[in-house]
Amino acid sequence: MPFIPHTQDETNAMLKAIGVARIEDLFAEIPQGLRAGKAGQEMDGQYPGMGEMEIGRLMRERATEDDGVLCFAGGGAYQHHIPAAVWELTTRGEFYTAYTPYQAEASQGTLQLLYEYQSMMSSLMAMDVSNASLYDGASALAEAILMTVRANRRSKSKRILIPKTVNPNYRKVVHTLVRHQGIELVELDYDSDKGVVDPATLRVGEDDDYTALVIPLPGYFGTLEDVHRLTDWAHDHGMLVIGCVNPIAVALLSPPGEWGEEGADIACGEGQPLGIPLSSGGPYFGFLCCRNKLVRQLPGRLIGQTRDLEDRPGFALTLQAREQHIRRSKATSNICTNQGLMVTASTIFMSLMGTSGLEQMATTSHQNSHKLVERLSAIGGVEHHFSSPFFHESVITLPKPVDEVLAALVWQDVVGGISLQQSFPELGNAMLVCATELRSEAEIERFATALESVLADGEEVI
Amino acid sequence: MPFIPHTQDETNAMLKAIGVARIEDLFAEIPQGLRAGKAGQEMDGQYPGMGEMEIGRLMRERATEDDGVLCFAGGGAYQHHIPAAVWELTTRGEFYTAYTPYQAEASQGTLQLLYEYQSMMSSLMAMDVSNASLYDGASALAEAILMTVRANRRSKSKRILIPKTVNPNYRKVVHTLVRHQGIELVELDYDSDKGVVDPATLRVGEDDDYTALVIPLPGYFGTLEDVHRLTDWAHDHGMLVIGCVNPIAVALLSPPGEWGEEGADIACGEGQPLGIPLSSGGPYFGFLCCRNKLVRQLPGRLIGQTRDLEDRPGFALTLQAREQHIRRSKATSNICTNQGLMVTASTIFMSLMGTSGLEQMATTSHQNSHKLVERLSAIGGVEHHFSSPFFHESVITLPKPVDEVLAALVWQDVVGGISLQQSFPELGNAMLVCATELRSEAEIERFATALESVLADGEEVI
Amino acid sequence: MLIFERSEEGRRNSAQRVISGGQQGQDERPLTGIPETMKRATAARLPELSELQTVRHYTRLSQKNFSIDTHFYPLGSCTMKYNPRGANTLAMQTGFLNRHPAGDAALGQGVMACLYDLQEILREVTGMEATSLTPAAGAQGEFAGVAMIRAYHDARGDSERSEILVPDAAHGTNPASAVMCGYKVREIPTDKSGDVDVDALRSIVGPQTAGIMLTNPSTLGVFERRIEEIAEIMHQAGGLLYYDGANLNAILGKTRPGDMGFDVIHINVHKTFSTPHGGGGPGAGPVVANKRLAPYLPIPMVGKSAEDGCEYYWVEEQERPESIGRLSAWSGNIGVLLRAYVYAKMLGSVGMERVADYSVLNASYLMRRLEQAGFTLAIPGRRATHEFIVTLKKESKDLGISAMDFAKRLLDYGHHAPTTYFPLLVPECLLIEPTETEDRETMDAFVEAMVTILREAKESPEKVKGAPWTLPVRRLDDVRAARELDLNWYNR
Amino acid sequence: MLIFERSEEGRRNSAQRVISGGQQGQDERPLTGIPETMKRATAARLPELSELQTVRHYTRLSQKNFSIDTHFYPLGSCTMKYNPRGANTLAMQTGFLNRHPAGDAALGQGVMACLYDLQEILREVTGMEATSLTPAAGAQGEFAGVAMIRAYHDARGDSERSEILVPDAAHGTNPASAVMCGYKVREIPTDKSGDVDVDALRSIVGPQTAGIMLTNPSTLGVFERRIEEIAEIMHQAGGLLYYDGANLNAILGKTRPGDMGFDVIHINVHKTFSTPHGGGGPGAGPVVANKRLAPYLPIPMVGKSAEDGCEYYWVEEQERPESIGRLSAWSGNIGVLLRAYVYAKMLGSVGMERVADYSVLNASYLMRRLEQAGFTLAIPGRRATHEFIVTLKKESKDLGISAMDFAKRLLDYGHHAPTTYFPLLVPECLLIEPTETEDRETMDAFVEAMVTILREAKESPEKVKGAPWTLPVRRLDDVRAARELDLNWYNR
Ligand SMILES: Cc1ncc(COP(=O)(O)O)c(C=O)c1O
Ligand SMILES: Cc1ncc(COP(=O)(O)O)c(C=O)c1O
Repeated sequence: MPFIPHTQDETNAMLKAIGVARIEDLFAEIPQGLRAGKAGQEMDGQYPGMGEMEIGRLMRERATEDDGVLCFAGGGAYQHHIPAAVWELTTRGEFYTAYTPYQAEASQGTLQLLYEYQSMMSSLMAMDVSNASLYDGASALAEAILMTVRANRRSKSKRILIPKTVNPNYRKVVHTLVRHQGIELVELDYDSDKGVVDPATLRVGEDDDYTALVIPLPGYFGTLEDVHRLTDWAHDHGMLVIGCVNPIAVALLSPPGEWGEEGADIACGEGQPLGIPLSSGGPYFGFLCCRNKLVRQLPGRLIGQTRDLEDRPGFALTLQAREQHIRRSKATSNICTNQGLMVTASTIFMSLMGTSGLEQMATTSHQNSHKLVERLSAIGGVEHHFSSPFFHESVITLPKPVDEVLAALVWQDVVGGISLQQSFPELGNAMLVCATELRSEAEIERFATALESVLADGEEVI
Repeated sequence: MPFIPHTQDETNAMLKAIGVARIEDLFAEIPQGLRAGKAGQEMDGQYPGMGEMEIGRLMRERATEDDGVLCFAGGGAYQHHIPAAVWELTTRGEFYTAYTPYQAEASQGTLQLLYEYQSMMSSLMAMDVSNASLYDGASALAEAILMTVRANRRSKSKRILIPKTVNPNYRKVVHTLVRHQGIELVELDYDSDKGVVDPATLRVGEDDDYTALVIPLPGYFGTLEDVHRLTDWAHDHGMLVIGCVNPIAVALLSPPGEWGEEGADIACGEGQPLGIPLSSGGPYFGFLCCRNKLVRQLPGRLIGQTRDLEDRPGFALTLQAREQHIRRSKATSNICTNQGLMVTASTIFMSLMGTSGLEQMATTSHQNSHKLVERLSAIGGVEHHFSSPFFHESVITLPKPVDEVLAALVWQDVVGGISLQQSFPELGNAMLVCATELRSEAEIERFATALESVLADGEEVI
Repeated sequence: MLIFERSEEGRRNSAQRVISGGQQGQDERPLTGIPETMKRATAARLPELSELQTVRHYTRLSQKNFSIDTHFYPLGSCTMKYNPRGANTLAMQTGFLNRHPAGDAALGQGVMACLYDLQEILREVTGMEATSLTPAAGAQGEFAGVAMIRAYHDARGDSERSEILVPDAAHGTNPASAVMCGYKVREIPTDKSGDVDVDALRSIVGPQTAGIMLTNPSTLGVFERRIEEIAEIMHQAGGLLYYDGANLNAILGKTRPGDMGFDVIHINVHKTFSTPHGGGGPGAGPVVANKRLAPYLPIPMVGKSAEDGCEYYWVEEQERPESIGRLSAWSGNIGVLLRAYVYAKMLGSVGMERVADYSVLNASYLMRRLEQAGFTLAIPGRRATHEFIVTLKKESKDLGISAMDFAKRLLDYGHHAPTTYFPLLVPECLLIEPTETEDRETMDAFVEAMVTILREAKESPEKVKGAPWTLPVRRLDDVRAARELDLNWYNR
Repeated sequence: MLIFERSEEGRRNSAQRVISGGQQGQDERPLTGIPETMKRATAARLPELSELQTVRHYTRLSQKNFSIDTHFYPLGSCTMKYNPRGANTLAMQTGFLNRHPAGDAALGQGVMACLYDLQEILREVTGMEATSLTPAAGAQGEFAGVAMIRAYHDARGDSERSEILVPDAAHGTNPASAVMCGYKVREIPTDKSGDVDVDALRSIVGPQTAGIMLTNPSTLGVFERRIEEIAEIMHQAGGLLYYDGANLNAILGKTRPGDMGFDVIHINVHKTFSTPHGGGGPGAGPVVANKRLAPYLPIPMVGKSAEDGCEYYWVEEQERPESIGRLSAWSGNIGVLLRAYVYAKMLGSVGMERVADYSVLNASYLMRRLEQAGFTLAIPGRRATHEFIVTLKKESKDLGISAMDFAKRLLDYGHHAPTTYFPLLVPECLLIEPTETEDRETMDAFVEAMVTILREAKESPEKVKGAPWTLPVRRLDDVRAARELDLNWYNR
């Protein structure tokens, strides 16, 4: 019985103390027809337990199977350098096995860390406040949209402007999550040359009422939207502005709080680049920041600094009346368990990197991606697609179907990028590529050579 | 400047407080001729520092180079199952970055753990006391021998009987370490059929004076010495008895404390099998246990339970007058830094396995090694060499030179065993093989098949 | 001390620089083509520390936490059992950590094999038809389940159904999730013995009813005995049954939601499958559905094909056109699911039943001991399941010592407090869940602490009201926290 | 509570069983051919616990430690600087951990490349000819070095030399190691300014002198200014110079033992190269020798060949017939050496010099501040190196407060105590070494604590004499520990 401490003697003594003869008797209230016997018989697929040694062998084989791959994909998940200290500290039992810090006095470690996180993330976004995490970037965007619907009293429409340069998966998630609340998502087209929101789509009629505008930075194509103009335009038309940004990018680029005259109202996005491994897509965490005036609409946990009985500073969950465990059906969101441990990692990551370290990471990723695009564009038939400046990923087009090229690169253990054939068929054989600070020149060269051979060889790609 | 916190402002302020203008001035007492300038000029091989990201890349490449090897070697280092909790706990900063527990009150964690280790190890060896570790099994044997020379007042000879079935590397280390103290090592031959000490060599003349007898269990060939008879014989002749044993083996086999009428006087050996990874040979740790009467001759640290000012129990280093920092040139040994963290791992390992877990590990290793030897002996020309019972390794002979066979197995990423051609040329093409509980039937089969092909193919082994 | 107070401008942790020694500071044009207006005007203010300062700061912070690895943590509804270290180590192998989610499935067969197996295990143990692992936590699983119920009704053109029923004792996420799916929430009362009031249910159910959300055992810590009758009532009225899997630990391998008549269930793997809570998350909330609801499961799921080469593949919308869609940018909390998988494999089917056996044994023992020590059970006369409720209404009235006071004083005795003030309908309650991985000695020590506190409450109540005394801080002022909002060091 | 008190007979941590579920208990003949008499009569008494119990026990124990990761640790002579986490992670990769030492070198080129590079780095930074990495710690390095000196004399037939000179301030391992090599130890006095008394040395040196063991900076924390003169005296008399590398941190990249005239040196990588002390070890004590002594270095070493395929190989006795031989069963503490290698590579040659710069800056600053605060320096008028000595002789005489009292009271203020009562010749001393990785704020806090304790010593001495007050235990009774020996739970 793995993990169960009871000896037979102890079990017997406990049963005696309870006053029953067998453990089975404790389940007497389960109707007979549903009891183990019956259900058990129906359960096929009985399988023996494994010791840690045995499951270890299996898991090591499987991890080895997936190992050793060279990655040039981004598209919302980025492989950055993570200092070893991040996860050595994060997996300390006291962080790893603690619960949500409801008992503040017994959770000052987690609480102070989360308060520090809120401060760092607010500063990075140039916003007033941050919550303590949501599930991921996509659901954070959905929650941001729900916030604007609650908060924008001037708008009655529940219509949200969302450019096509927002990650298509995010748009899908938002659709799933907000559709039952009468919210309409209106997509904005992009300029086919520049790969940013087409200004022509921005004309709003006299009676048009939109609740909010979402602005991505960088956009899904890696390009930089004209965030200042868009923000001012939206504010002029009574909308709230949601910035959906990459947290490493805004170490260098204008953060949502600085956009236009007044800054965006909400900043959200995917926290993964800040110290979280790729892990096939999760666990990551969504961040969500806003202006002070919106704080009561913010979903998720918030940590406040306060004082104890002896007037010493301390930290506690606060404004809990926003949350489901108090407000129930009227809560700002249904979220309960969030992504606390990822935020722990991310906070330690930001402390280890510091502002200058994060800037350097951003700069180097930017430079490496430019080297990558330059190198790939030198291959015959490969074109750099959009003309706008880009941060650390960009779109190239290939002379062959991207899906086939990517499949051929598998044989060389290379993830070449993300195919846009399904989500943006109008772009042709388009692929999104990225090189963070981790990608050395040698690796870029290895990729380029592999791509050359794949493109050259007719047979290989079928 | 990795790891140095000083900002330029801080440095300046500190220099001012000290009253010097430049850091360089702090080195004014170093004679000019030796100063950085001169010495620096001579230093070729200047190399730039690397960030963790860069060195990480290099080290990951190198680790990958060595990875994925299937191992059937033992010979003093064994690949056993290690529960994940062992090293996750051992590398907690509070264990990992603490110093020797000289300040007892600030080191109760390490001290209590070491006291628990001493208790567990004593119990495993059936001895009265254990020290808190020596460098490795080989130096532990040397220290044990030095102990007997100090302790055996009846013997004046400083002559030690040491069978050839003791690991040949241990014998070499002992030689290096004790030779300057007038100690003579007298080797005992083995029975060429049985692979254990030849009883014929045990005749001691009237005037012969030996200080101690070393008894290995298992012997280097994996075989079981007749420990009871040897112990009684040595005691009858005024010798002290040192058991040099495998700690996993004695979970099943008679531990030194149970040998013969009175038990061995000292037990020592390599602690590596108890939760320490192979790591190319180190860090491991040597254990050393003895009877109460010898405790003041024991080298290395000892932890005792005591009381604090409020009569609460606590732990502290004790009998420090044996050690070099107090007794200096008259100390029992020169050891200072020992293998504390390895003992930490080992203590957690023993707690996680428990007696029954350790017994199961021993039993399974025993059974797997028998399966291995059976399977290999079925290959044409391969013979099982010694007739005595063995624990978890044994000697086989091959129809080809072992060194060539092992070199050929390298191409299949298999460490087939340890060649005895150099240390025991009289055995012919002999190889020591081992299969612990970790080796599955499929792996044994893989090895056997590889060996078959190597033995079959004349070209491959040149 | 806050990390910001340790920060010093100009300090650099250059061990973490990401450009190599030679390159440093050489590039004169760091940003290609980025217009000045797009650059950040004021630098972010992350702390600037040496690596030792950071490591020391967070190591010391960690030590201020209670956690399973350091304390008994009998937090009802949360299943704070041992989180195997092996699961952590095995899930954190580089092969798993470095896999990009957009990478070809051919480069992820290792992880996908685990996920596929886990889908099967969860399907088996719940008695259902199909699993989707994608929800990030229980609440997202609830959303998914209720959205699936809605999709089912919609697909049948049965769109008038506007209400989801929820017991008054339910967890807050249940009504909140139902609302996110556009439903009105209707509470159903609980009878004195802790069961759903079936007569009330009958009178509430109607053509407007889309479904009911239940957890069984309920949040009151008792098994819903009339579950089959409830399922019949619901199904006859055309409503469906949602099972909140938070309490699955109590019945694992003993009885299955699918056999009880539930149509869909979420599983909090951070409870029953022992993945860590991490100070608040992440968890994962796989949803498992019967035949009726399986087509609506969220995507992606992992499929297994007979083709060779690439055995496992992602099942997307093309293959599941009726799916409620996507819940996260990729496929959920895979790192968490790997830990759950390791745990499930270590248990095996027999081990699963043992989880139920011993979690119920422990709770029953603790309940009995506390009852004998004079504490009042919220629902006397019922069997405990994996948890049970003590009410301190009497103590609160007679001695002025609240459940909160008990909770805080327990911290001084080295035990994390049970869940307080939930479920809301039991006054001054402690919801106590020891889990199967605790030993009797620990529970006995807990009883002793409770008895001591009760004595203190009578003899020296200030000791209890002033608690905790031995923690890094004394009792914190929650009112002040909310009134004088201080959420950001840079903006106070 | 001891782990044994938590143990319960019959308990099994079956998660760690090493036979698979199916097999369990099936084999009726568990031991093939092993005679009954060879079987263990009484089972060992390891504790029997659940995994949670073990994890909780050792997690809580760990929290009772001071450590670099939690506290300032200015322990003189020990160089308790930050141990990079990156070094740990990178050294603990499976490729390194699973390599059997007897495996063919062709299967270990990764680790051997690291070791070879490290040999070169250490050779460079000490100004020597060749390195052997095999000694397991400083003391074993000392043994090796002195044994090499002996081998050198023996090889020349110069076998009458019977004495090793050691300063009275030397570390205890120095004389102990010399004795293990069969030498008599002769102490040489230190003059008032902390240097070796060169006149005394001259008068002691003779044909019986085999060598001298020095550390520079010395254990008194000052640089031995007349080192070149000493080297000349020794070499002229036919004796050799051994450098105890414990204090290398202070001169790294600034000046080299080889240039000073030393013949052989050991390096405590657990000091200067920042590998962890681990509560007492393991360390590693590579020896580096000049041309004269290089042939005698202990085996094995790593060689580099021009052949392809297998670049790195083990250099054994065949190739080095004059070697003093083997010091360990394999090749020393390789896992430790890998950490040292990572650290050395992160520093680079410039970073090495910075280590000296800032460790000396910190010590000099702390010394000056303490001096200004009224504490007495053991060797006034000298520059601090990476460490320095405060003597509390006056405080001890005037106030009855010893160095030990100060040390214990410092613990209450959250600082680990400096080294006390070493070197032995300075009464009531504190040997203080802050290291370069500590920040000024921390040192200021230390000064403040020292000043507070001094005030307490005058105003309320019982606070100091009774210290520590805030740790898991009050002051422990060492005398009782030695008198009523209790070394084993089962045998008390
Ligand atoms: C009964 C119950 N339902 C639902 C939930 C919500 O699950 P999660 O926190 O995983 O979102 C919880 C979690 O505490 C719970 O206890
Ligand atoms: C000056 C000096 N020499 C030698 C040593 C011995 O080194 P080790 O502990 O590594 O054996 C020490 C260690 O404390 C020391 O400080």
